[in-house]
Amino acid sequence: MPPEHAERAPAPAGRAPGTWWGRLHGAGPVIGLVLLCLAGTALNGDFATLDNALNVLTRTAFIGIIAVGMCFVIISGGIDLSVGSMAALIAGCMILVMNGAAQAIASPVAVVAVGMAVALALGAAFGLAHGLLITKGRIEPFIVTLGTLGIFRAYLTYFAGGGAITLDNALADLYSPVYYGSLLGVPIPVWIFALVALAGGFILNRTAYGRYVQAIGSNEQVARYAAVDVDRVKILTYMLLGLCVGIATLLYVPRLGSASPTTGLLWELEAIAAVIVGGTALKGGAGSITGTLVGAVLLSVISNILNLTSIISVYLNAAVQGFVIIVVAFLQRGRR
Amino acid sequence: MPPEHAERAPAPAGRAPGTWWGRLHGAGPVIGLVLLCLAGTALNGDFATLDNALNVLTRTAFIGIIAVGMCFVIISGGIDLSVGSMAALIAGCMILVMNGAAQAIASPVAVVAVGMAVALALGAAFGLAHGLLITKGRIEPFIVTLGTLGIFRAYLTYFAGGGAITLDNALADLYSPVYYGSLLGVPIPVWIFALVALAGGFILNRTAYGRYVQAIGSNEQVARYAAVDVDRVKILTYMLLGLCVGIATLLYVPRLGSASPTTGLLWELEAIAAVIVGGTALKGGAGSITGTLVGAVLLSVISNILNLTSIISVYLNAAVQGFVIIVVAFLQRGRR
Amino acid sequence: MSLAVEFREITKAFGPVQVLHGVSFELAPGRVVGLLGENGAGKSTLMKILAGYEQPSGGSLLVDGQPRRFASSREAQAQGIVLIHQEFNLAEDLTIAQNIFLGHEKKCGWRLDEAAMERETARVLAEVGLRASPGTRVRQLIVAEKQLVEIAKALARNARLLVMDEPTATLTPGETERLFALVARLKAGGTTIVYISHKLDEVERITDEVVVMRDGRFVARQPTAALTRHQMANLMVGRELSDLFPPRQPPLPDAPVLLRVRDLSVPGWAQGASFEVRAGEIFGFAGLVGAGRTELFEGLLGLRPCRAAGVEIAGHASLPKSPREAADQGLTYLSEDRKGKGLHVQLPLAENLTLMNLRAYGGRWLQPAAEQAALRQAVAAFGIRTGDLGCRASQLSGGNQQKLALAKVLQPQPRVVVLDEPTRGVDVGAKRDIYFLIQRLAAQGRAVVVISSELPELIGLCHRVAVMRAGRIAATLAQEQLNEEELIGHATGTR
Amino acid sequence: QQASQKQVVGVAIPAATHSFTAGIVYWANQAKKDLEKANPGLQVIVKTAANASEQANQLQDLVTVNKINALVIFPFESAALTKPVAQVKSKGIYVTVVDRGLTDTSAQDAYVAGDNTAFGRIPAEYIAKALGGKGNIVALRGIPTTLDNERMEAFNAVLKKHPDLKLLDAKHANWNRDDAFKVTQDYLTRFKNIDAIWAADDDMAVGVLRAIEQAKRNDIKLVFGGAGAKGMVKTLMDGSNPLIQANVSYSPKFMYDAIKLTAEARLKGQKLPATTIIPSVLITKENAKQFYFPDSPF
Ligand SMILES: Nc1ncnc2c1ncn2[C@@H]1O[C@H](COP(=O)(O)OP(=O)(O)OP(=O)(O)O)[C@@H](O)[C@H]1O
Ligand SMILES: Nc1ncnc2c1ncn2[C@@H]1O[C@H](COP(=O)(O)OP(=O)(O)OP(=O)(O)O)[C@@H](O)[C@H]1O
Ligand SMILES: O[C@@H]1[C@@H](O)[C@H](O)OC[C@H]1O
Ligand SMILES: [Mg+2]
Ligand SMILES: [Mg+2]
Repeated sequence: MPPEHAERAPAPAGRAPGTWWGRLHGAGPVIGLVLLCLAGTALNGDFATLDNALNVLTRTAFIGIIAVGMCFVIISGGIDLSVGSMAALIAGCMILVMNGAAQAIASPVAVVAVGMAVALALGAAFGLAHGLLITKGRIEPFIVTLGTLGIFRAYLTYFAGGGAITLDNALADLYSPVYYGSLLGVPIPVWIFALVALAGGFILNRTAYGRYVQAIGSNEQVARYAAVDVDRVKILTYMLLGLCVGIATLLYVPRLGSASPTTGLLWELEAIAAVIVGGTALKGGAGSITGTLVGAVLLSVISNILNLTSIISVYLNAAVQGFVIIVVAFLQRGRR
Repeated sequence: MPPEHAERAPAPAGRAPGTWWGRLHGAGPVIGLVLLCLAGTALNGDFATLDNALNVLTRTAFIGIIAVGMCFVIISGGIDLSVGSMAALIAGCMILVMNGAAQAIASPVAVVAVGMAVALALGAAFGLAHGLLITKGRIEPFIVTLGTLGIFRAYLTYFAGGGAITLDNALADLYSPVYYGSLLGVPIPVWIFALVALAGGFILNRTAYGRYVQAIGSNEQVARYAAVDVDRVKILTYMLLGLCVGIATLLYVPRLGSASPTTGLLWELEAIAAVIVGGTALKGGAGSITGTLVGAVLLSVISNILNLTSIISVYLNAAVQGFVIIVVAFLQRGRR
Repeated sequence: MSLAVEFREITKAFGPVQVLHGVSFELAPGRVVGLLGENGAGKSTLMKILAGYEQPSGGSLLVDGQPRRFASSREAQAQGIVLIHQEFNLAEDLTIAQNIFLGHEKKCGWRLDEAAMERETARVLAEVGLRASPGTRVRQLIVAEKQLVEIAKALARNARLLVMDEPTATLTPGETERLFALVARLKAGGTTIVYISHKLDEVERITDEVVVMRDGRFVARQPTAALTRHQMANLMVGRELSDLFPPRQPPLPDAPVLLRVRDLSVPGWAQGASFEVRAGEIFGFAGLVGAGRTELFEGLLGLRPCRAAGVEIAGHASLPKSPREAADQGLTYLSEDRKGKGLHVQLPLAENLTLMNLRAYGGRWLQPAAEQAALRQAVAAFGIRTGDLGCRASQLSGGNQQKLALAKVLQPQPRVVVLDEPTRGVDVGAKRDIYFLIQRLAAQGRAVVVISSELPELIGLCHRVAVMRAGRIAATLAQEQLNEEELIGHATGTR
Repeated sequence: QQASQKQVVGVAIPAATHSFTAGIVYWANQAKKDLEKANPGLQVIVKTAANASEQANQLQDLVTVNKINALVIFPFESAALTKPVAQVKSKGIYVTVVDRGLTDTSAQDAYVAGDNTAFGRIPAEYIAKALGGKGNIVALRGIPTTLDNERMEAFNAVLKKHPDLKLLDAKHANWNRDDAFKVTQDYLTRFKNIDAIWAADDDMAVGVLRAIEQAKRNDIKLVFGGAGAKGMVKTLMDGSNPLIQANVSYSPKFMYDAIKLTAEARLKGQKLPATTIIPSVLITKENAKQFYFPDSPF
């Protein structure tokens, strides 16, 4: 990952960035993660095994990939509440298309490829729609994506007739290595997650587009005067997020093989939380992909540890997660 | 309601404010509401009856009251995701306290009074906790309230053993007029809603505190330079919202006499949506209570109309809501 | 009732950067003191300490002989010390009246006394000469109007000591005159005034004595009458300054027209503007505040709705729809509103500098090393003073921010460049550098448009000047017709 | 070698988000308590999940870290959990599925379930009889799911046989009291003559009753809930509300039975019958006592 300029968040007044103090605060989420891992190991020796670590990383992949896209949107000063519903609708459409194509196309590999293409195309198209409504329609991103949150899920429910859309068995078997397979001992989803994060980091910090995203989030007016094509950059940002949702769905479908009205519920909160816990400010302007990554892993480690132990009432799981999120955010509070 | 200065939105560049064009845009949500009501009447004659109108207003009361508090928080540049969970926890605690007090205190009226006091005190206390974490702890409001969203609901579930906490029958009968009763033909919740909105409008536009809320949301640094006690104002804002949640709960409990883990689910989205549909920008600085009111009513009218007709698949209700929200927002897009 | 203030060995450090190195001097009560110094000399910082916005790292502050330490601006204002900021401090979503009384609201009981506040606002607005209703939202004001609101805000505080940090940087002669009358009235009423400005003619006219600072240190204190402008400038920069303006080289007779505008109208602001600027030409725009110069060019850049009979930029015959298109055609624009439109104050210097020209810093991937090199070059070429190349733009002094903004719009090597108040808040030394730079730009065959409220600047620099009045170009004057009476005459319509 | 004989039973269930699932959680914990007390070599680990992927994660963790030998799962969702459960079974772990069946039955060893068809059929038959085969009905459905569809289909199938019984509308109130209150209010505004309301879950019936009470409507003769929540069973026993005349059983106690059967069979090295259906039966005033569990949250 290239060194992240975007990470240089406004330092606390009167403190120059790059001092040990600034660096320590920048490391907030990492410290949180390390502490949490120590706690996990103390609570259950099996926490620190390679298998468990890979399990956690694999399941972080969905949210993590979406969070990378969300990071761009938030840095640009936007928000997308619809990602969970969008993932569900994409999963549903993808399965319907694959089941349909299986009749027409002989090669099952081709069918899966068609399904994947559909997922990515839909993601980009939904992102484009968001971007257009927000820039050309001049509607608050919160409203646009709150609206599509309902719309996407309703259409999935409609297509599924209230039930679930399920992938044909033969296809499911063919497709499943995409989630369950490994390469050099590392599960495929972890590879993809890593690639997406790396690409995200590069785009954010090493391309003109990434710079524009930060500039727009920092002050849209100034960016416009500086000849940045604000609308185009914003639209691309939502499309990028849509693509990430599409990629995440590619991994989701082979895992659970179906889509239903509850698929992806509250993923938006998780993805946004990963970004913000990772040290990006909700108001935009600056943020980091590494932080987002750490944030996403941190959130799944919390629930992993809760699964591995039974020290507190099952009813209170959500409370523990809440406390940990607040504490981690507190550790890096100076960065605001 | 006092005339709302905060409402006078920035007119498009180069145009003096107060032209018919500016006024038209300011009226976006009202126009949306009127159109919707016309559509409702066309679809079902019963829509335009007094009874139905009172039903809708009565059920809007919860969200509406919370939205008034939320309006302050959003204008000040903050956000509160926890209000739904907070309402549920307050309802649960209130019922537990009342059931407990019924053993100790003879007068049932006194018991209900104690319950009400507990609800308001809890609301204010939770708001205080939010305010302190956000200002003194310097944690993003999004994170703090995402954390407490989980915490509040987890504790309610814990207290309820996962089920429902139900108010004793005798108390429920005594308390129920607070929701079901009327004064001069208008249901009590509507009166309370109106009072809260009036008070909210007055505080926002006619007191120094309200002015500071707007100033902080517009530019926190400027407010600080003007010697506004930013932390105190912010804390008060979250407390005000907490109080509103407490008041909403006072009305909620007599309705069904119970609280369960599903109580208040997604109220936060509804309350925020009411504020934003009402023309307040998510980034803060300016907004209006009247708009919020209209936004809240508009949202309940949509689902009321959907219930009164069966022209589209039940699965698509959420899609219709989504479309309407986006369209209304589009009508007033010039206000940004 | 006048206040006497004494600084004793005041020091101030921002992190590792030492900004004030033990400054000591006195402000005599009831006088108008000019505070001079190069960009980054520490003038604003010292005044912020006086007015309670910053805390000193060391030394002491005496007010009427008593040692004081103001923890907030409120405490300073309680003593009657009021600062008009160099950078605006206005909440854009609030109205003028609401801004003026922010933190000092008048109340009757619980309620705000809006009527009284609006009355008082109307009074101070009249005093500074701003014709706007107290209920106007600040967002709708232009830069100069915001400056007047800042001044009005200070008036509403009944100051005993008033610090004005470059109040006229964005004002045109008319407003400036009114401000001077105001200063005289305040002085007569016993108010002590500190006047920070890089416009030495103003300093000469209205101050009783001057204090000069250099590199965070006190340098000199002299009665104004004892100094010439030239001497002031030399004291500021610490060396002998020669001619302010470069010799003019007329554009070649066959130089192509790089910017041709026919009948451009920006509804509500400007009507039927036509002009041409040739390669190698420096073309000035004069006018009073509100004449519509800024808006004319914002329209040309696609930032405001507008129409035109014809626009040609470096051979491209089309009206740009956005600054992006304009830049692609070879035209860039420096905004007069540094903080709101010019710079990303929260971003580091390099990222500001290269934003308009990222293509030059890497094909597919950006090259941070190249960006840093460009920053070092710009810092040297434009004389940007900063302790740390990695700092954010907000940490630069006002004048140094201006230099950075100028460097930024020149990055894409535009064929046509429009500079709106290019020397706003820049010290004399740096001003001279900028004039020479503009001359060099022209000599390289670019077309340069300079919008300025400083008449000497237009007169000393331009080949031709268009004067705008009420949205129309009232006259276009050739170099030999340029003098103050002529320009003011056309601007006010008395000629 | 003692250790290898230790039985670890993993229990994966949905989190308590409404009364019914609260009952599931309650009975699972009850089973854990009773079984661990009775069998010292037995450990029962209960995990609750808020959504399908969380449940899939928990299955992984139960296998990888907790090293379970048997799994009892109430799938959050049928289709989505099929693959993850198959993975568990492929590791040689004995799998009992409860209620929401998998789409591929080869992924399970045993299946214990309530009867959703009866859950929809019984109220329809009861209403038809009570109204003499003639009248207007409105229905409130649960969260859109396969199981809700099954119930609705069974209900409709019965109505087909009674041409004079009219189902005016069926809207989703998501097994939620508040939604049910609003939907019912609007039904009452819209339809001036309703004879019976089917609220396909007792949580929704609570909201329905309040809305009727508020509107002071007396055309409605019957409100039929479902699943036998303790409050409703109590009302039935006491005869305290004339609108509530019957219910249909669908007790979360089958969770307890499923865990108990699985654990005991595994301790003895036996298998369960492939399918155990816990019948849904009509509850009336007469047999209500059998279905009343005052300690359960449901
Ligand atoms: N918040 C800050 N953090 C770090 N350095 C700062 C900060 N504010 C000012 N400085 C530095 O302090 C020095 C003095 O700045 P100051 O604004 O006082 O200059 P000035 O004399 O007002 O200049 P100008 O004429 O350009 O307004 C500058 O070098 C500036 O970079
Ligand atoms: N609707 C309108 N129609 C015509 N004139 C208007 C209208 N609204 C405002 N004005 C005038 O136009 C002025 C706007 O000034 P503008 O920003 O165009 O000046 P400028 O020449 O760019 O200023 P500067 O000389 O400071 O750069 C206002 O002060 C006002 O007098
Ligand atoms: O939660 C559901 C419950 O409420 C319904 O009545 O029966 C099936 C369950 O899954
Ligand atoms: Mg300065
Ligand atoms: Mg201008």
